[in-house]
Amino acid sequence: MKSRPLRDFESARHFFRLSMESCVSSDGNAAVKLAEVEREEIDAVVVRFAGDSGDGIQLTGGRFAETTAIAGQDLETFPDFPAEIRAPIGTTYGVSAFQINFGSGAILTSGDAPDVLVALNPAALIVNIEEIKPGGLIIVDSGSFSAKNLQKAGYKANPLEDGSLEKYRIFPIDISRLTLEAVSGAEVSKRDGLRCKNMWTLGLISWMYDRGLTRTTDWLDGKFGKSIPNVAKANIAALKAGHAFGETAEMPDGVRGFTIQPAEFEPGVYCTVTGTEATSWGLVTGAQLAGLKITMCSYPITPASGVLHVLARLKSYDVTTFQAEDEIAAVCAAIGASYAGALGVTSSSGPGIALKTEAIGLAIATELPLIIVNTQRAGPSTGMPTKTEQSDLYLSVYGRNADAPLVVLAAHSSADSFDVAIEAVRLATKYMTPVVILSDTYIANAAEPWRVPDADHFEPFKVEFRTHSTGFQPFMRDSETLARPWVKPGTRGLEHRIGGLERAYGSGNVSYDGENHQRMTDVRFRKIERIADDIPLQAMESGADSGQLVVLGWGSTYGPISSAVGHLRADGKTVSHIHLRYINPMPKNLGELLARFDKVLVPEMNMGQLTTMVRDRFMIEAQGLHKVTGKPFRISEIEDGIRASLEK
Amino acid sequence: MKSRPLRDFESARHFFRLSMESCVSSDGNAAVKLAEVEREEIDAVVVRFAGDSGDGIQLTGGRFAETTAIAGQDLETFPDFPAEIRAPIGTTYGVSAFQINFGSGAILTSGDAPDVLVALNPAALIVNIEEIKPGGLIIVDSGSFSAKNLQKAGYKANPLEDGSLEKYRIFPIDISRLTLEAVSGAEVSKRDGLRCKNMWTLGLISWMYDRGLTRTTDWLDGKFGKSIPNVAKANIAALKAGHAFGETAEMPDGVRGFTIQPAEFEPGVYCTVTGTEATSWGLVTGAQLAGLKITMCSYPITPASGVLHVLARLKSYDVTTFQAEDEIAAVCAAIGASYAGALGVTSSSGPGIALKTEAIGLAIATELPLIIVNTQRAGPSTGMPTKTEQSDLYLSVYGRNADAPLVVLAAHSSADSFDVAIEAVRLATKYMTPVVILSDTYIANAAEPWRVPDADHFEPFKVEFRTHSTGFQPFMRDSETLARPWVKPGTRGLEHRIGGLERAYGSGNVSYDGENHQRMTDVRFRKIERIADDIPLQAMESGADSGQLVVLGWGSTYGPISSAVGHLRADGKTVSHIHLRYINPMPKNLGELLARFDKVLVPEMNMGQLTTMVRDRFMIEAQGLHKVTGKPFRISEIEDGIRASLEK
Amino acid sequence: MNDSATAAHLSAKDFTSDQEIRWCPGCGDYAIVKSVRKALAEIGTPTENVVFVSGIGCAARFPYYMATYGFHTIHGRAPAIATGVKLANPELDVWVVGGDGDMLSIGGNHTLHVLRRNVDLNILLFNNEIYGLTKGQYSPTSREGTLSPSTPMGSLDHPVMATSLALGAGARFVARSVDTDQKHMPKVLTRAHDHKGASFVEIFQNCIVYNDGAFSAFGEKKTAPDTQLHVEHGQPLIFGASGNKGIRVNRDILALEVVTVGENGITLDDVLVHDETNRTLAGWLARMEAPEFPVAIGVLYCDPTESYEAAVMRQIEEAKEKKPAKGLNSLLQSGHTWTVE
Amino acid sequence: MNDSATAAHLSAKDFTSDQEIRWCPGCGDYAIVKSVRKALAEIGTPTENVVFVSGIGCAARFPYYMATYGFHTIHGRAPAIATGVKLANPELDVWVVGGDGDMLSIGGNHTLHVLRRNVDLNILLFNNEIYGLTKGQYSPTSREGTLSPSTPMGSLDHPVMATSLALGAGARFVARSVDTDQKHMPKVLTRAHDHKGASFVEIFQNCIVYNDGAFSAFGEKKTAPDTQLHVEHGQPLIFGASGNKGIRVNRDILALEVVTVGENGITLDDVLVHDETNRTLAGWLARMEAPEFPVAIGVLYCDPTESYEAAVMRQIEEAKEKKPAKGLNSLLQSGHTWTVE
Ligand SMILES: Cc1ncc(C[n+]2csc(CCOP(=O)(O)OP(=O)(O)O)c2C)c(N)n1
Ligand SMILES: Cc1ncc(C[n+]2csc(CCOP(=O)(O)OP(=O)(O)O)c2C)c(N)n1
Ligand code: SF4
Ligand code: SF4
Ligand SMILES: [Mg+2]
Ligand SMILES: [Mg+2]
Repeated sequence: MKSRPLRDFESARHFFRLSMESCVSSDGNAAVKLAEVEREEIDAVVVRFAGDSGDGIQLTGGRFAETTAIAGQDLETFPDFPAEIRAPIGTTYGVSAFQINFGSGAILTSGDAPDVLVALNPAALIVNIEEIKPGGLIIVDSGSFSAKNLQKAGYKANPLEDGSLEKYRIFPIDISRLTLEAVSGAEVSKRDGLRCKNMWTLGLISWMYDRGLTRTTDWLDGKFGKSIPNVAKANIAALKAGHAFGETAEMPDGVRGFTIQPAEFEPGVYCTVTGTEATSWGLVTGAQLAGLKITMCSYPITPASGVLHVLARLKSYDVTTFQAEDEIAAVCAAIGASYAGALGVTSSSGPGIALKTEAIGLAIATELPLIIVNTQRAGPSTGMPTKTEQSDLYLSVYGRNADAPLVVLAAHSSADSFDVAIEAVRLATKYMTPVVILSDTYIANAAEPWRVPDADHFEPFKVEFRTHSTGFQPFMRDSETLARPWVKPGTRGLEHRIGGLERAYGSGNVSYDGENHQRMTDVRFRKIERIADDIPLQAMESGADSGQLVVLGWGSTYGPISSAVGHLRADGKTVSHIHLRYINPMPKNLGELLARFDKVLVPEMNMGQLTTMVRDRFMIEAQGLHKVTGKPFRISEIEDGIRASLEK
Repeated sequence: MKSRPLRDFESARHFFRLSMESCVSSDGNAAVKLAEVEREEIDAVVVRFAGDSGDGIQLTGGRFAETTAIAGQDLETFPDFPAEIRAPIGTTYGVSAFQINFGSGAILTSGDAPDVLVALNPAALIVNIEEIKPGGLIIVDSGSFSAKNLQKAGYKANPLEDGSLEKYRIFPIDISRLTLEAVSGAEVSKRDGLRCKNMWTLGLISWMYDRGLTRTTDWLDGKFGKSIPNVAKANIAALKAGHAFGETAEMPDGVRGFTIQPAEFEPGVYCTVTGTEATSWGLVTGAQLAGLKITMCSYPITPASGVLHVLARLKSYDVTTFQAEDEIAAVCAAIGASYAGALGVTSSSGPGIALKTEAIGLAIATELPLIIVNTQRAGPSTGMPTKTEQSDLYLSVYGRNADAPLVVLAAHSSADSFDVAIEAVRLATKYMTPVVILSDTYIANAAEPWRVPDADHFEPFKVEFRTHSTGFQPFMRDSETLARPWVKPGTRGLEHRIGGLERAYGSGNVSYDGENHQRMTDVRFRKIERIADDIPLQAMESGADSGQLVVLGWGSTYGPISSAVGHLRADGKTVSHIHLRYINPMPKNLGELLARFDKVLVPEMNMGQLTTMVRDRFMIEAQGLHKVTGKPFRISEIEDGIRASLEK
Repeated sequence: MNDSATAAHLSAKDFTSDQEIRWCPGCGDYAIVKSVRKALAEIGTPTENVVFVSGIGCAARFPYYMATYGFHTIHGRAPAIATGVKLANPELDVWVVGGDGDMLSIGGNHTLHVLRRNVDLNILLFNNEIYGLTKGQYSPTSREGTLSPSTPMGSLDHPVMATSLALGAGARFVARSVDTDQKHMPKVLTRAHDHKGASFVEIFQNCIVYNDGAFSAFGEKKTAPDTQLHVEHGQPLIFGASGNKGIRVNRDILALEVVTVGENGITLDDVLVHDETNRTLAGWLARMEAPEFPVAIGVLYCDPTESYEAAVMRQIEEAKEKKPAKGLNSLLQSGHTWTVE
Repeated sequence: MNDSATAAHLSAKDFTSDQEIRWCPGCGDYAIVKSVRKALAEIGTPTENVVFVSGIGCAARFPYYMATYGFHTIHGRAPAIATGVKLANPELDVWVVGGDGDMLSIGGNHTLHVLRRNVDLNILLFNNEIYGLTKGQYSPTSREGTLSPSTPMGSLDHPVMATSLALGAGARFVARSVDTDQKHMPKVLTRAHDHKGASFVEIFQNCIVYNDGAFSAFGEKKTAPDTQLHVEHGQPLIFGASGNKGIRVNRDILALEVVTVGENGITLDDVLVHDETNRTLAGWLARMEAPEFPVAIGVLYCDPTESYEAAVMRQIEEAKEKKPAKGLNSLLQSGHTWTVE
């Protein structure tokens, strides 16, 4: 058994883009035999694939993640695209990378420093080398280390030759040449042949980590077999050649095959899932539980567009998608849809969410349900569109004119997005309020295994539209939830008018009365505050519920914080972890819980936004740990932060 | 000498819309003689004029304020327009009111409960009566109390007859008839004649408070004398008739003439000024001190449009105004203007400011100066456009995507807006940053006397545009201010590109480097934080600098807080007052100062926005006192709040 | 959704809400609300299936006065919000009301895209060539030189011509009416309603307070016959108190000109016959300005095609047919799954 | 600001910044940047007096590659920001660059109003009929049925025609070019520059990654003569490899049609002569679509009038003459003042 805590399987998790029937893992077993003799057993490993955007790195990573998942190991991936669509070949800014952390224990992050780097050209090497663990294994395609490519990458001398990489174990292989040799049987051009480099690499890495090839060859056959059979053939040949190379070639010191035991998963059906997919599926599930159709209105923006793309394919599930002319039109159309009785959903990232704020105020004023998915990215302004950050908390909680409270939830991982999306739908429809779901670039793109829940066991929360006219007033409230009734236009006898001018309590008629405004402002606050009675009390993620230090996290810092706290606790430190899903309102016991610790440390990928809220609300001197480099925290950074705080 | 503190004349103050030469008050003196016999001397009084929107109430109030100012009394006015442009005659929502508080001591608010109400129709009576001081004097135009008007106002019976107004001293006069009689000599229609009711009323009130009429008759002559002489004649006749009525008619018990001593003002040239005017003039002054032209780009919105209107008339002062197609275009054009080397200014109110947030982020990212005037109004959403509120503090400080700090200043009164506007220009240009000026409906519209400062004594802060190319880098910073250089396009040799993608420290070239992003985010924060070194330490507004309780205010709560604290201190309570101009960054000593008090009470016309900031920043358990009725605090409400807090 | 049983009984009063109207006395909006109620009574869609969506402005207060469903939203966004309403429930009769500031200034982009997409909305632009609610600033339709609080020396921008812009954006139904014309407006409104797709109706509306008489060049009852041209499909473009003025094409300069039938050998045959499916003609009519030309009133252009929300629904039906949903579990298991036992 | 001393020496290289271009290999934007540099060298405004303002998108990266002043702003807002630049300093040569998403979707309203106001900006729309930077969603100019990540079953909205819309908005200069046409584009750009007022240039640009071949119907070198119509003021609208095809007006249906000179008795006289001041003709030319018609390339419309910022400056000068500023003290004392002694 592993020393690290088992993953909490209560939170729903899950899958991939291409459809495939469910099946029992069998693929890995075949390979195990071959390697039995000399393989070393390890617990976990972090591998990063890197190359030119045109090298098919994301595909390689995705395929490897799939076979890893099927081999029963836990995993977490981190795709890191360049901002450019297709940067010129060989440039540093055109480098694409895919990192995967997998193992037999619970894997909660995509890993700090990779143990293994596969670099398909000099640019990929220079961009990634700094982050590799000292002593790590660097596999490079020496065939791509031409003078021209070295120069494009900014190397003065060939690093494979000048000793500058001494800290690492370098394994140069002329992958270009070996690939071309391997594909010579298939009738492909040199260019197409070289494109199979990624498959050769996948073959080699598959051998290293004890994976069979069948699943990938099947996939290649399925994808290209019919339309371009020679391409399928070439890819398969390269894949097999890479694998064979592992088995037959003489390996340098320390390079060998490894085995990793399957992780302990609860029984069930699994798939790997990104945050984008989980969010989309969660919204569909939530809507069905509420008995509503979805009208999803959005405007493309990186890294938020994915939700629009996924939902656009789910028309059969009563989902209408609408690509509007801009973000304002998108949120407005979503509000119009909610007004008409559908579930209005909109999504964007920081710059687009900023544009939506005025309209969100309208949804608050008219008390209509609305889901706003914010996939955060680095800013301010355009910032770094493909990089992650958690810096829209202020915008979500405070970013509107006047006193305008709404609900803010944060997903802590790809799979967790599913549950959060369902909860968002529940709260939005029950309380007639906009709900912001905070995700981020990392969560949107990272994949992890998810135990697919059985939808039949979900508790439905069907919306009851108001239909009877006796005593009807559009702003009369449910005494428990303080929600106003939701009426579908088309309902006879309930014709009424709503709007953004202040409305009289009850009748909803325009009112400039001062006392009424006070009353309405108060009730808008209380309605949201009261939701605290309808959400779970804050539980400890790990550790005792009082003590020296608690790490308070939210969103995608979940992985690194969990791991860091786990390590330090294993190390004997008395550290606890609380992870916040409900940003507004906060769980009722949170203040009291935090107060039981001497210190509260809040790691955030921003300059201290949750810290502000916690200090204000609970008068607890929470300390921030800030990182805004566009990259997730490393476990070690959190560990260092905790240690420093403990020592202070 | 008065017991209340003298007004702080250090803060610049000042004027009116229509141009008029400077002159020494002489007008009031004439009247004094007539009244010498029987006038009662009083310290201060609050009068509210109310009538139909068509009754010319704002004009009456404005004229009365002017003669009051010229009579040397201190004053504060509060115009309260209906939201409708011209509501149907006689309706309650068509009632327009103008309140003036004037006296021989320092007048800091427009007054809590009026001592005198002039109601020109039943609707004006029913809408305003609740707020009148018990025992207050109610002058009504009994001629307008027709069955139809009573019904429109919602009266079941005539309140002048049914004893329902027992609490007050009612003085019904058939002003309609008396006015018609008075104007019979001028050849005007009955309709135009009735329109002179307001002048009749002004005549009567002028008599009551010892004002001469010359200034108003001159003004009427100037305004209508040439174009429509009969209208001028009618108005003057009505005015005189009202005045004569006071002198000759038998007055009911307690109604008599009053005298009020002039207030003690420091020597100087004075005028009355609204916040709208003071802000506009402050911007022009600031720009001239900086040696810049203004490009002011805006989109109309109540109550913010005034600044655009005033500046549109100041073209000769190197002011270009641009009414854009929407608020986004407005702020963007202002940013473009700043980029081109002018002072870009934009203005709006809540809903419009919300729309500008994305673009403000661009100004923060590209570090360009920009002034954003936010005249706050009641929300959320459209809310109550003509009513005051202070609820855009969150929006100003936190309302942008990502970590995006900027400077936020708040004006505390109409006259103070002038100084705040100058300071905004100084900070924006010195630190290359957007600056938000927070005003509100009350400040924008209220008028108060202002000692016109001598512009020759202002310290210039001339902008030095970068012109030499040696070592030029667009994002290299001044070591003291951390500001980047400001370059005018058109400058030879300094051609460069800037943008919203993250920029490399120094060169400003696009950079996706993580460490650079951290560094740039840090420096953006430090630049704003450092401004705390360049602003005055927070001074006490009144009271000791430590003790039992301090009232911390910002913005237009200045008047009621000052008065309330003054009263309670006179009452022997140990209460102090701090009023914040610099919302972000806050003065360096603020936390320490607040910590010296047992209790910190923060009255705000919102649900606790500054309270949040203070609690977060200083870990001081500040308590909010919230009022969101669209109306300013009454002095008594603040007094009650302080008392309650002291007793807790 | 036309429920004929009730339709027969609907009167303008059925469309009148209990809210007191708050426009200035004498405002042209009063006449419009009257016409709209009348038209709706004639159209006969039951009140519960009618929705009025508006932005902000004097005009945008409109929904409060209709006893239907109504949504008074935010400045400029009514077309976008109405799009959402229609996407969520294509069965509703959705009307969009706004002023020239609301729909052509801040809301210009939404107006443009809703027309381009051809969402089945009935869009009523109350054009008073001024910002009424914010007290009289000039608007995108104000004439050059308009004196207003924000342009004390006169406005400098060239006004936008609403119908011309709508045609440029690809609108398939473009019409005009005048607030004072109680007879004509209901007819145009009924045509707008009957057109499936975006119907754009510009209504010249007098703002008595801030822009009184803006349309006096053609909007006054007595001069109307000589200054307005009521266009009707298939009918010659004839106007004038004596019915002898006509419009014909000057083929040399590719433009319209006014002719007098019976003078200089001009006969009725020379006069252009209105063809509301002709875009070029519509463009010409839209750009005719007083005093040189009569102002064209009526349906300038009408050339229907499938509406946007109808196409959206069609595509959803197709999707459901081709890949019917098989329940949530099938969705959640549609990826690469594996089983741990 | 044309400094003729230096002008003579400017070359395309002088307009080339040190930043490495980051478009996809094969992107049509490469050809455009080349043409623009060439045109600017010919125009000869010194680099320091040229400003490029752009929004966000692949196209909007443009300013980085020009050795002039440049401002890469936010999505859709370049026309508004450029308006501010021009108001603050009318002496600058201001160019606005954006994609079809940037300028017609989110930025549609600013584009429309900047054209209406006639601000002296040179506006270059790189129309690739797709959202490049966000990875290939359909745009407002995409053809109906476009398959994209957000429209997996095909897009449903009717595309907007950029030049048609510009004309509807009141643009006074409307032109077209094609990325591949290195000879033609600099000429059009020079004309755009010379036009005082808003110049709107649509450039068909191939996005090799997400919409390759979108313009192959007329944008390919070999078929260009038969599929493009190069319009020139005062010249007959003739095209075709053999130079015998022409455009004439069908006066019955008030529309254009293609004719062959020498066939059916058609002579050169029947062919329409281009008049770039004729709005109607411009509208017709803008709407000619392949394959039925050749696509019109060149200056479709040019009818100058005073530009907005010039009028603004004129008004300011007038104000200064009539009511000259007399210093701050005079401003501050311009209200009703009184003196306390
Ligand atoms: C976001 C926003 N910007 C500005 C305003 C202020 N505003 C309200 S109505 C209006 C324009 C009114 O003009 P128009 O649309 O022509 O309508 P009208 O009043 O003339 O009927 C403006 C600018 C607002 N409410 N919201
Ligand atoms: C406010 C905002 N919304 C959305 C985006 C995302 N975005 C960036 S570029 C773009 C569209 C790109 O298309 P286009 O303007 O046609 O330029 P192209 O890339 O095709 O040259 C979008 C939607 C953004 N950056 N900012
Ligand atoms: S301001 Fe003008 S448009 Fe508005 S209600 Fe009054 S008259 Fe009508
Ligand atoms: S995505 Fe298309 S438009 Fe963008 S750079 Fe690549 S080829 Fe050009
Ligand atoms: Mg209007
Ligand atoms: Mg594009």
